[in-house]
Amino acid sequence: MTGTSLFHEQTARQRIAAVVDAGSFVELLPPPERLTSPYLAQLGIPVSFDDGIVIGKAKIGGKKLYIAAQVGQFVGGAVGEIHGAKLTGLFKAAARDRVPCALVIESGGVRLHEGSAGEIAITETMRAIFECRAKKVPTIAVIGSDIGAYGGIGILSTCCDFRVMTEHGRLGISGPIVIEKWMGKKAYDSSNRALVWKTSGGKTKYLLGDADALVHDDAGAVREAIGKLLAKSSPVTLKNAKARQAALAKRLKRFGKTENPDDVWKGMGVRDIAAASLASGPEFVALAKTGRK
Amino acid sequence: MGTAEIAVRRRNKSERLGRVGRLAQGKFVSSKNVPDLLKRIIEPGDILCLEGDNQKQADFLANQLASLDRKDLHDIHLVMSCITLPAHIQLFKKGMIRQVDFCYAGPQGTAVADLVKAKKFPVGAIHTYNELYARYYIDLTPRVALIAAAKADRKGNLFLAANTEETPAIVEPTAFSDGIVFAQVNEIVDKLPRIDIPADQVDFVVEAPYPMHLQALFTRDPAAITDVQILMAMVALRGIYEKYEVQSLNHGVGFNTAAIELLLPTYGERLGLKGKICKYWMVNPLPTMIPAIESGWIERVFSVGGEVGMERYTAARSDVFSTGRDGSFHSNRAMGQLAGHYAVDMFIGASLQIDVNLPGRKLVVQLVETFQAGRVPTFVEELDAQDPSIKKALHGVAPVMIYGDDVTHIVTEEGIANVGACRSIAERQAAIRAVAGYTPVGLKRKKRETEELRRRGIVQLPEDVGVRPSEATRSLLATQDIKGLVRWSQGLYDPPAQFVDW
Amino acid sequence: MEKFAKAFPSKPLKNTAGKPWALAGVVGSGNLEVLVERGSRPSDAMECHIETSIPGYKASWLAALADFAHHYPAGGTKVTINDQGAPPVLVTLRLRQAYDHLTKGEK
Amino acid sequence: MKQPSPRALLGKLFGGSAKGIAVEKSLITGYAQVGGKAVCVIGTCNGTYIGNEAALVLAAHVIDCIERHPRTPIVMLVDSAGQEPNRLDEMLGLASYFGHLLSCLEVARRKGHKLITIATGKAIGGAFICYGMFADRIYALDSASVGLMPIAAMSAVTKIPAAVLQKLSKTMPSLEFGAEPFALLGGVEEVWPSKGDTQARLAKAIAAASADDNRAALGKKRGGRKLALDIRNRVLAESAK
Repeated sequence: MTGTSLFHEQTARQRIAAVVDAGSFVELLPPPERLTSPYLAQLGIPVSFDDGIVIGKAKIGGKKLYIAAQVGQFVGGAVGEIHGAKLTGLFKAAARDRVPCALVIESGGVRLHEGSAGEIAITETMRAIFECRAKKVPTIAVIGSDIGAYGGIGILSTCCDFRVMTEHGRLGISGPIVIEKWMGKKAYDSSNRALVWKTSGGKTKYLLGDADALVHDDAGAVREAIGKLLAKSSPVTLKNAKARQAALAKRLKRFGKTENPDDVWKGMGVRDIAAASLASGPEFVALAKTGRK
Repeated sequence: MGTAEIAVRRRNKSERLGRVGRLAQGKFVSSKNVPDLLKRIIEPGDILCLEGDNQKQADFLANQLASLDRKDLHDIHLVMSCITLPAHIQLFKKGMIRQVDFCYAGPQGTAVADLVKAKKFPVGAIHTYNELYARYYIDLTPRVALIAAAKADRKGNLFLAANTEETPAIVEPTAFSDGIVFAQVNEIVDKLPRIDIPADQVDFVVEAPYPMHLQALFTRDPAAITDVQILMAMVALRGIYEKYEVQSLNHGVGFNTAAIELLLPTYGERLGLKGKICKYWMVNPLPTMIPAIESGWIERVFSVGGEVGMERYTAARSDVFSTGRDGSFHSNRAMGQLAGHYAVDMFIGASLQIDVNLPGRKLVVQLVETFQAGRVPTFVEELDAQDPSIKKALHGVAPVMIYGDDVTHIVTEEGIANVGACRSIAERQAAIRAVAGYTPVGLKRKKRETEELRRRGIVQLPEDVGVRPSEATRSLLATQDIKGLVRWSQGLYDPPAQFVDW
Repeated sequence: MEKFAKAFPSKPLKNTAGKPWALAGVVGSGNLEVLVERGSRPSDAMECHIETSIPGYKASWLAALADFAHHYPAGGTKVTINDQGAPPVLVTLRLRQAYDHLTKGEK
Repeated sequence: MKQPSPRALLGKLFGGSAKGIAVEKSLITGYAQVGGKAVCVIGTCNGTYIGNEAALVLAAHVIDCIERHPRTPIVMLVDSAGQEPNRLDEMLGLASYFGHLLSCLEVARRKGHKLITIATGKAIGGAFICYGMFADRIYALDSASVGLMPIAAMSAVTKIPAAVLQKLSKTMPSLEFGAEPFALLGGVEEVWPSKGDTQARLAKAIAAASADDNRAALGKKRGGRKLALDIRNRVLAESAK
């Protein structure tokens, strides 16, 4: 009878609470520690007790995992020194304990107000992610918000074993406004939201194979997707790297000059663009599957 | 004497038409000849009506008019509903206007305020829509009316499509007193879907080089509805709609009322109110009403105008909406305003334009948050402008005046003040303070006074009407985004591009 | 930024067990976070610390917090708020949410 | 400071062996010698912008090195203004192309290739993140422009007056742009004088490189990034409880 809580509308804390087993979340460096950004304080910008990222231990279906969620409303979920150090520490703990780690992303990348500190922190986290992967400890990025995964965090998300997306999630490096400024409104009209989502949204990323799952905009669906991936990993091997090289080269050759995302969709086997556009995540997955047959 | 005067008007019209010469072929004018034609059919001292309300605008004709010089066009008495376009401002800047009678300044509010300051805005009066339309029949009858229609046929009959709006209210008084009616149309076709204005009442037609300006004014994206607005909507539903069993209503256009519409199939259903309230509506085809319509809440809707993207939906729901023989939506601003004033139990909205001396017992409910964006308090002791009527006209959301007396109830997130039941001005002020939250007005409230008003039911807090604020979350809405509305409509709603992110 | 602190008389918290802290809201445009912690002294006062990005509304803040302290037994708690321009109604709403989490556990 | 031509720079770094390095469309790939030992070289020059195509070219060379020259150190040269803002590249997954380049480098690292970066020109934004900052050890020439962005650009985006940022950068080197402040954060191991003997320094750097990420510790020691290491360690300690 009532509507549902949409994953993309939830706060970081609500997302974690809704995704993990009830009562299983133990926060690390919780708000009473008051680890707030000295940079923002100096600049006269409001600070937050968690510096825009909630980290901790939890369980999904009884299985242990480390989990982090970024707070997109707080400075765009951007990574500063403390935020980044919490994230690096969490992945390093995951590698040490051989416990899977999931990151619920909502970030535009580096927090400009903290300069290069956030940039370095992102690359330190990448190194920690690959520490996990060397030990076959699964790392999972969840991208399910309009803010999405951009800048350095967009790149970081592609370092994880798996990406779970919803149709609301966006994955990229440069945002539409930056690209519009660079290329002009004719090449990319950032106010054309349909084009923006077809360029960087979950559906296109799923079709191309950059998202491993496309699920309902709902914490239960995200939970289920993470649960399925906890026992899997995507090994970093020469064989896999070569296969990926070939796949990415093929993608570029095939679609490198394709202007309209709809044509990419058609090329990937989507027949009814209008229906696919309106479809929910799982409906889209089904449509894409029948199209490929 | 009387017959002589009428003969003068008729002769004058034929003189004007005579001056047109080859600028028109019968009724049809090519777009490049429009400026010259306007010069020949408009005379100094004319009452000139420019069609344009908050949705539909005869923008091509307005632009052509604004391209003229003062020597060609001056001493005009402009009558129009909404000053909406930059072209309208140009007419004043060029000094063409001797007097203006209008209703609302809308998006040009700041520009109008500047004109007022520069003493270039000679206001006759600010009207409600119906006052203005009524005066078109009596003392503000246009000599020339520049209007907008969707299509014309080869005879000059006009089809107005979904946005009938105020066209009939302008054409009839003009055509029946020897005025000139000049229509811009999006296209000229052999056969119209239906005739809304007979060719007999139309003097000139131009196929405009671009389609008329049409604002998607009433589309509210559910994604932008806040928890606070949902709380207010719950309070209003229980404390007003349910309490007074409101059957017919005139809904304002805002996120607050959109929240109410989206709560009907969820919260309203849970309260068992379906079939008991909200059956008849005077409101435009609001996309946020789709879930309530689809769940069978709404019997009938009459509208003053259409809404971009709702064409297929309204055509498919002809039991609920007015449709023509061609099967497409029909609206009428003048009749809608009348219905809205005489045929409903309640008006509710954030900014209400209300005729005084309402007939019978009506509820007039002001639905406002105590603070607007940027912490601007909604409640003020007194309006701070020199000319309150202009100030009120310019504001999208007029500040609530503590001394105002049209309103029966004020609903905020803090509760309901039944100001209509107050026995004195002092009591009324205390009631408003009680629901004015932490605004400067609200801070002046006295605990004992509020408690006394609560005891008498004049002030009701959320808990007094059975609303738990912790329940007020977006998950209560029937849908949380535009895409959800499309799904509710079974694909019949085509939202404008700026609302589409899929 | 404007910073101020004040303690408001409030009946002591009813249950003394349960979570040591609770947080509601996020710091973002037009929003705020409220951290409520147990173990503040004295037990018949709600101690409040506010940092807000919009100065000049101290009277509204104090009135909203005083009302809350009056309506709910929140004595012995410390309330710390990071605000980025939330309307007062949201202050009350978040306070209530954090208070509910603190006294009744998970939402 | 006038930048030397790509060829001149390669000559300075690799002497005569630089002839084994190709420069095409501002992308550098090849093999050379440092201190008499073979190295693989990838990189960018002319401050170019890079995209999907460039990432594939560099990744292909890393794969080639792993397959044909086991355990040969990989020297990464960085002179790129960043990723080119481009809708088509974004649509096809620019982040994935960059992520793939990083994965290839990780494969190399695990197979015993040492990874050394020299920021030679612009080392900015995504182009620095997508390979250069992934090295075992990162060095910068003193003429290089290293960092997130210059203060003027930061001011334009954040709307904070440049003067305020300038003043703060005196106590917060993270806000300052350049190789030296970046080194204070631990992001660069050592800044090399452009005029010095870079070949000898590079040989030493390769010999000394190890795969542990020492940057947070360096940042704390040098005082430019005082919080990162401690906070990371607190997460590690508290998660172990």
